[in-house]
Amino acid sequence: MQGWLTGERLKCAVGRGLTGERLKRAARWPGRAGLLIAAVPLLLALLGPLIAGDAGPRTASFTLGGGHWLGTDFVGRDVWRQILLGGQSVVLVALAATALAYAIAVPLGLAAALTHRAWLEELLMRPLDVLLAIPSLLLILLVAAVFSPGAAGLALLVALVNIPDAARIVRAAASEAAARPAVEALRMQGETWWRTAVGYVGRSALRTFAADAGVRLTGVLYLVATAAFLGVGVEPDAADWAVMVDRNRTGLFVQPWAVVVPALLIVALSMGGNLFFDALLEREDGENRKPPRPHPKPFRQYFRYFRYFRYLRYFPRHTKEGRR
Amino acid sequence: MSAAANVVAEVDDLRVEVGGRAVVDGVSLRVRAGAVTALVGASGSGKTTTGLALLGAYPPDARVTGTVTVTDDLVGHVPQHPAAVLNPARRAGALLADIARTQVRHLPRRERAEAAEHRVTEALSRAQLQDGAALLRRYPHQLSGGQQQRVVLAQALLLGARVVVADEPTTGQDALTKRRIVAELTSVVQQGIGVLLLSHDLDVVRELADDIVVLKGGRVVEAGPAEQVVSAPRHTWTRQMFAPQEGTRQMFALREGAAGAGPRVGAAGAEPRDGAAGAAPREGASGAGLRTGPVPDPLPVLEAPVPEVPVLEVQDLTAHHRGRGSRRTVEVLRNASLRLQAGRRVAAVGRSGSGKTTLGRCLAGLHRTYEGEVLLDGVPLPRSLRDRTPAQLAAVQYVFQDAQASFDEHRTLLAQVARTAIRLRGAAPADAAREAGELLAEVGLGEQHLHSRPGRLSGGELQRAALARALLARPRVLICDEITSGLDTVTRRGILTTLDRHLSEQPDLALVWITHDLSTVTAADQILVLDAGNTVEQGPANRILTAPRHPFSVALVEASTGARVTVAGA
Amino acid sequence: MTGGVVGDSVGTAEALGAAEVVPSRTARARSVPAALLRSWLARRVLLGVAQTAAVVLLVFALTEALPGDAAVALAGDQPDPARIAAIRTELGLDRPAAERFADWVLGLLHGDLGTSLASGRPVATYLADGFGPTLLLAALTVVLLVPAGVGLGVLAARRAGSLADRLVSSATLAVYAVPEFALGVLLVTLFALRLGWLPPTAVGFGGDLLAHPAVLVLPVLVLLSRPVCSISRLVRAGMIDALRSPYVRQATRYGLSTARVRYLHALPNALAPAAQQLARTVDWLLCGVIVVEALFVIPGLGTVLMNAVAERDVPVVQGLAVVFGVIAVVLNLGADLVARRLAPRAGVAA
Amino acid sequence: GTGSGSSGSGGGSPRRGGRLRAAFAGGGASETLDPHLGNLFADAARAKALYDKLADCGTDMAARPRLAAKWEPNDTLDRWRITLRKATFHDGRPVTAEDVLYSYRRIADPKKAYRAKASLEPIDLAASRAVSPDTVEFRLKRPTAEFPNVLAAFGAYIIPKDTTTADLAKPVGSGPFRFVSFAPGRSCVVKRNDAYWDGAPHLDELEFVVANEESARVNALLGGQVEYAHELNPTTARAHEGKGQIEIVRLRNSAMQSFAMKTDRAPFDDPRVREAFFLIADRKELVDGALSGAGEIGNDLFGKGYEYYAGDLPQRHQDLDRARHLLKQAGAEDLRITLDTSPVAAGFTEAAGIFRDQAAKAGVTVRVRSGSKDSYWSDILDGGTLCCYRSGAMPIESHISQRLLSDSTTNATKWHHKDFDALYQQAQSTKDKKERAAVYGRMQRRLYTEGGFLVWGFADWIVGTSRRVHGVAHDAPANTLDWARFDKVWLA
Ligand SMILES: Nc1ncnc2c1ncn2[C@@H]1O[C@H](COP(=O)(O)OP(=O)(O)OP(=O)(O)O)[C@@H](O)[C@H]1O
Ligand SMILES: Nc1ncnc2c1ncn2[C@@H]1O[C@H](COP(=O)(O)OP(=O)(O)OP(=O)(O)O)[C@@H](O)[C@H]1O
Ligand SMILES: [Mg+2]
Ligand SMILES: [Mg+2]
Repeated sequence: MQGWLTGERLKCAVGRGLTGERLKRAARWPGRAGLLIAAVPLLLALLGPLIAGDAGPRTASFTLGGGHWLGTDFVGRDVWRQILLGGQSVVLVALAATALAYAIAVPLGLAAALTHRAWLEELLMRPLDVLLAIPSLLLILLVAAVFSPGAAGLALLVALVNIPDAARIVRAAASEAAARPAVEALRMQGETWWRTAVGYVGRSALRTFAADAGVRLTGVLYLVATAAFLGVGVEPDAADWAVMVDRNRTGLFVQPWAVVVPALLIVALSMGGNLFFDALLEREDGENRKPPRPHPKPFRQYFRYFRYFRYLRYFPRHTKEGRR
Repeated sequence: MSAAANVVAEVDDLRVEVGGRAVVDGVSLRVRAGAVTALVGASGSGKTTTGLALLGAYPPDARVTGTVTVTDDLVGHVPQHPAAVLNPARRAGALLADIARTQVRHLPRRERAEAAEHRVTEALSRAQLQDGAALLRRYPHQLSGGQQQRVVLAQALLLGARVVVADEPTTGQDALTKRRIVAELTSVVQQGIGVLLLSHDLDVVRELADDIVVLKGGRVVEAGPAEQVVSAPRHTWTRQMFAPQEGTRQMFALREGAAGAGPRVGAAGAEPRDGAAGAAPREGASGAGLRTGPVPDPLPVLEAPVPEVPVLEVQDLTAHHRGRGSRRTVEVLRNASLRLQAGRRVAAVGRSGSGKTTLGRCLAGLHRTYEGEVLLDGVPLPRSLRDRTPAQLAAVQYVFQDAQASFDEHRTLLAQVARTAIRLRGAAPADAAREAGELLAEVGLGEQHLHSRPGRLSGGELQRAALARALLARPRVLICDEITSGLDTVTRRGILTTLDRHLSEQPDLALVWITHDLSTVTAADQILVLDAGNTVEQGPANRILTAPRHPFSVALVEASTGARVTVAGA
Repeated sequence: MTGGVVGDSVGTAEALGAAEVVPSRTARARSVPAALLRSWLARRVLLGVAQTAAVVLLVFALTEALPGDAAVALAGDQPDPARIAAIRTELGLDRPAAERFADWVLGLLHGDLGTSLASGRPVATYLADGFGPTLLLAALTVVLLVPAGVGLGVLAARRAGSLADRLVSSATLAVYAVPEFALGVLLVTLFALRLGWLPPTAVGFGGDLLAHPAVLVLPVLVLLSRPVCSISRLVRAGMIDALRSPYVRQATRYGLSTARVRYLHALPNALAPAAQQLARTVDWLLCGVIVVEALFVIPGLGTVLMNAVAERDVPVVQGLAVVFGVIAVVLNLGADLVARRLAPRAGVAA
Repeated sequence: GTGSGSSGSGGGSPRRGGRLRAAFAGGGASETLDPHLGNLFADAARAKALYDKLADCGTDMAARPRLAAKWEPNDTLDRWRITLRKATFHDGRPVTAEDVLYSYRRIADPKKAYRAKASLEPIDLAASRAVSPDTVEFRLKRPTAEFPNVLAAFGAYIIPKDTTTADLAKPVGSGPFRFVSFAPGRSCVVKRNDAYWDGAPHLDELEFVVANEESARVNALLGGQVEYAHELNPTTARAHEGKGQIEIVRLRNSAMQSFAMKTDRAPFDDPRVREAFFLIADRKELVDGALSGAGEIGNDLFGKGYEYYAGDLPQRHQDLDRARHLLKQAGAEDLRITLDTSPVAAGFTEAAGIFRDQAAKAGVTVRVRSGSKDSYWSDILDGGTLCCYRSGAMPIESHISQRLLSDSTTNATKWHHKDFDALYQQAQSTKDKKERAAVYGRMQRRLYTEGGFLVWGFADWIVGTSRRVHGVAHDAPANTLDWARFDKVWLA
């Protein structure tokens, strides 16, 4: 048997122990970076209103200079001041709407995933499908016309628009975990529905929920802005980053800062937040991470890749390259 | 060929340290081509961890030192929990087909499909999956535990790797299948493949192993050629492990274990009666009621009238699998009936895939699609456990065949186990935790395990934890589905002792014991022999184990005892 | 020590007089899932019809509830009450809503979607004209979206936490967070106006976009910008767990090509949420890419809807509602089928 | 920078040939070619290419003869004789008095609701008749000195006799271009009518394309996909003006921008409150903010620079102290009021926000309510108390008759004053132009002091053209004769 010779030649020590700390350190910086990136918009949102000061006089719209270091916006207000003021509603309304959507979608989706009664699932999910089929814009238009909801109403509305979507994703993400023997065992223990559903099934699909919620939050921001333009919720000229991006876009080539700065803040918020949660989940299940050190594989494995040369050289199909 | 030239894998002074604890400590072993190296040892002694090292897999966050050398990048692996390596979203045959594809690349394109299929079929038959092709079209969850294991075994056999790590490759198999698998493994080894066998099944080890390495607490306590280790064990631990089986072949392990345990010892209380033989009942124990299905059975069906109401009664249970909204079904269990009195034990044995788990799951409320009745104290139990009251849930507890899959991988063991007491018995959290801790300690799980997540426990440890979780409910009917398959003889004896103690302390506890290990069923009051969903024989343990009547039972008993049995009444 | 010991003496199924058991079981095992699926499908299709009806009814109610009607919209900035009344009479809007709806439904049962209030042309022509460009855009986008979204998701998940992952995630998230409109304007400015590589809009090409593939590049890019992020993030989330699972490690260990392992063994476990998201995306692509249609002057269904709502052209809105309802039902059904297929154990729980 | 420049009418001698593509915001798939139905600028531009009216408005909104060669009233100003010029429809038939009567009767059909119906209301069409093939005599219901304005009304196009609605899908008009093809919501192609009475157009072909989004129109123009883009944003104009890529044409005084106060209800039933509001507005800030500077400030009167405009009234300025004082006098301190707005027109929501802030300085709390743009005009006609209002260019007389008389159909300020109505009648019965101007002056003074329209500005209408385009009029407000007049345009 010639195998050993190869083995001998490639004999290689696992040697140096690789510890968890190094992994943690590796996982730490993106988390920090995410937090840092998100911190800028968050701090601005939090502290901005405190240092915004009084509104100065308006000047012409979309101008630069004249004491406005980020220029003026579409109605001649100071962009910097609008930015200082505009984070709070973004963060509050969007977060509230997303949280609300999830607060309803998660139990709904989990209930649909966990039930064994087909009728219950249809009862929970099919009406939502009806909502899905109606363009959200039409819904918002209607509400804009019939009611005149304030910020809270807006959060509700935007949440409503997002529920069917989120519930479907929750359901899809949870359905595999919901059928695991572990769930049967939990039921056997008489575990409460919430602990089973949220504590186990939800926990298993947490990464998917986080990914969806993180992206959804950004979508919600702009939905709020669209709604504002249609007269729902915040005023159409409100100090709100998403509204600013939306309303100042006509001046993009005259006074780009009025669009670019709030857009960047939103990008930072979304990117930073998502990266942070990525890193957090990474650390959370650190013990499910890849093993510390892959097994030292014989060098021969790399010969495998030679087979790809076949395609370059137009070798006949039956070149000898079977695994063994 | 020198010994060195034969070595296909070598582990040298491997030390795996997790959280400051050396799980494997200085283990060295060699796997030679055409030979089987068996790694034996107590549950939790580090076998799986060592075996995984050959695959280059280590526990996360582990500190690893030592050398592992394998001559080939392909290593066959039959893991301890076969379900875990079967992709839930793909059909059972997906990986098999892909492995076969890689092996037929040299053929002209037209011939590949056929050649690949041929290889798969061959691997299936070698892995003793008769109905293989049909099973491969199912999803993993639609296979029984033993079938899953054989699919994974077929993968390893198909792979044709020169090194195979087989972690308990036969635990889920009935004696008949096991013998064939062992035979198959022998022929595989003869083709020059090196096998690292990690097993608790000393019969298999004895039959297969060329070298034996005995582990204890992560250290090698003894190693050497098989004959030497088996016949002249040097270490007390080895002796302990191999000794009791000699002669008795483990047949009365339970009884022996129970003998030392408590006053209510098996021999008297659990002495099986043979209704057919008309032996007088002892000490008024009426035993378990006995009814058989429609299968021709020369035995009289019923015993004398039973005075007490059985705690659990199953009448004409016909279980099938089906999807939603359709009447089309696959019957997997037909007309099973049994009566279980308080304090009694009934064992279900049979081929792998014969419906034992399905029976247990029907009782536990985990399988709803059946006809027939399941009565608890004469009251029908709701089909789904979701509709059962906490009292009903507590009364009927089921210990899962796949212990690993039945735990929440995110929570620590103690937290999970203790919930049973909190939810089903209304215990205060602190009391529940204390009680759970005690029970876990009793089954051999120490402090370091209590606060670990399930992923950090060995297969046997999880099995024991699952048992503790069910016991904590103080059930009246405890259904144990192969709970000793992952345990070494010593630990197994300990578990049986524990069970015995519970049986004696809780006179109303009745046991449904599902197993392939006939040596553990001797103490049962009644045995149910299942084949392909039919109850082929049902009767007192003693009678069935010594004088089985049905040809299938005969074969089963013969296969597990290795001795020929005279067929009573035949 | 071979199988000969137990050999033929084992009570096989035949010996038990149950010869038919094994074959019949397998035969049925194969047909059962198909039958189940069919009945599940049948139920869902029936429900789908009900859902579409509900959508149409709801949309009708919504449009009726909107302030103003076609007459008011037609009158525009000359809202002379007498004129509005005249238009109303002319269009038959003075009849009760229920009656108009019933008429429309009756027509629908004969395959007639009615005529537009605003122009008097058949609603079917509106749908037919708008559907072409919409379908083209949607198809192109999906064809690119699936490999891009899945590929990026898998790439990020492969080494979760690595620089590549962070880069992919950051880039897709950043693009997602830029509003479509701004992105469109930027792309047009760069590729059409500065570099002159591509036409800035599809103005003047009418419905015949396929003949000028260059005009589709930028719209499709803008359409891709957001779904790529949402899908790749979902795929990434699922893939991280899937790639770490024992079954994927087993497949890798057994020498399957990396791509095969990733895409055929790991991906199916990560795909269900992404499939839902994809269904939503296709729904969105087919029902309302208003911004892109406006920005690139592509007269698709989104534009038709916007105009019809603005004109309170109820028959057209209802015609669209039928289309949207059917699309949504079909897509949801498709996504649910995929989800069922990918989580086969779901639904058998007790 | 307008007026002069290479694209002005003085850009060298016209060149014949070429195809011009013009992008307009359109009406989507519901567009029709019926000239009497049109509502939008795109409709008007298309109709203008295919058809003619008897008269059209000049830059100062005075009526200019078109198909009518001349018009003569009788002494009482209630019978007008119109002489038609020699013109033919595209199919070669001459334009006759019968065609005129047919067209007007179609517009005035009581069962229909064509746009110009209200404008033609003064004509007694039953009594009017064709005197000869080229002479029509209109009998009016009352004296109407400004009757030519009626002939120039929006949508009063002349179509051939007996044209049915179905025929209008393939229009036959007398306009400078002949019909080629039409795809609703997408494009409309027309070609030169060599037999046009006003001289054949220079262009071979003209295509109207629809692009509802402003940036799409700009991009198409910049990318050379169209040569003419109608209705651009002021910011776009600023971005490209003088950069040499495209020409920006500002059509001054095209849209009156105002807030309309309902004078019949609290708090605006008190003239002091109305005056206070006049004084609250900082018009410069509004023009700079809401119109991005593209416009002129207003003086609470419609029609700056048009015929009869009372330009002698002093320009009003913001005077918060006096406003506060007036409010106090009227007992309207801490006034809370809702301002209706909607994205229906450019600058509306912006103006509302700015005015809200201005009013706050005078102690008035304004709540901005944004309504549906589709029903806005009808919603504000009777509802609310204060709203944003806008009007396109039209003669001052039309503005008064449509919006400020007791029986006006769109009286958004609820301005009901018998004496004011009488003044209007007086003007209409006054044959002498000077005298008439004096009456208009009195009416406007009244509106200036206590009217309901707070006219804060006049927006430019901005058009972008490719540098190859010449002959685009720079001084014609939207909807006037020279606006979108492609027969005078040529490509260099
Ligand atoms: N990832 C891990 N982290 C920490 N401890 C671990 C981990 N994996 C295993 N252990 C511990 O190491 C010991 C050995 O585990 P291993 O799985 O190798 O045992 P085993 O010999 O295979 O036992 P069994 O026969 O029960 O399967 C056990 O006590 C277990 O708790
Ligand atoms: N969902 C399913 N659909 C169809 N057949 C199934 C399904 N689940 C199990 N089966 C089949 O039912 C039979 C009985 O399975 P069960 O799990 O009860 O066997 P078992 O006796 O416990 O076997 P083992 O000893 O291998 O665990 C097997 O043949 C199995 O393949
Ligand atoms: Mg193990
Ligand atoms: Mg089983």
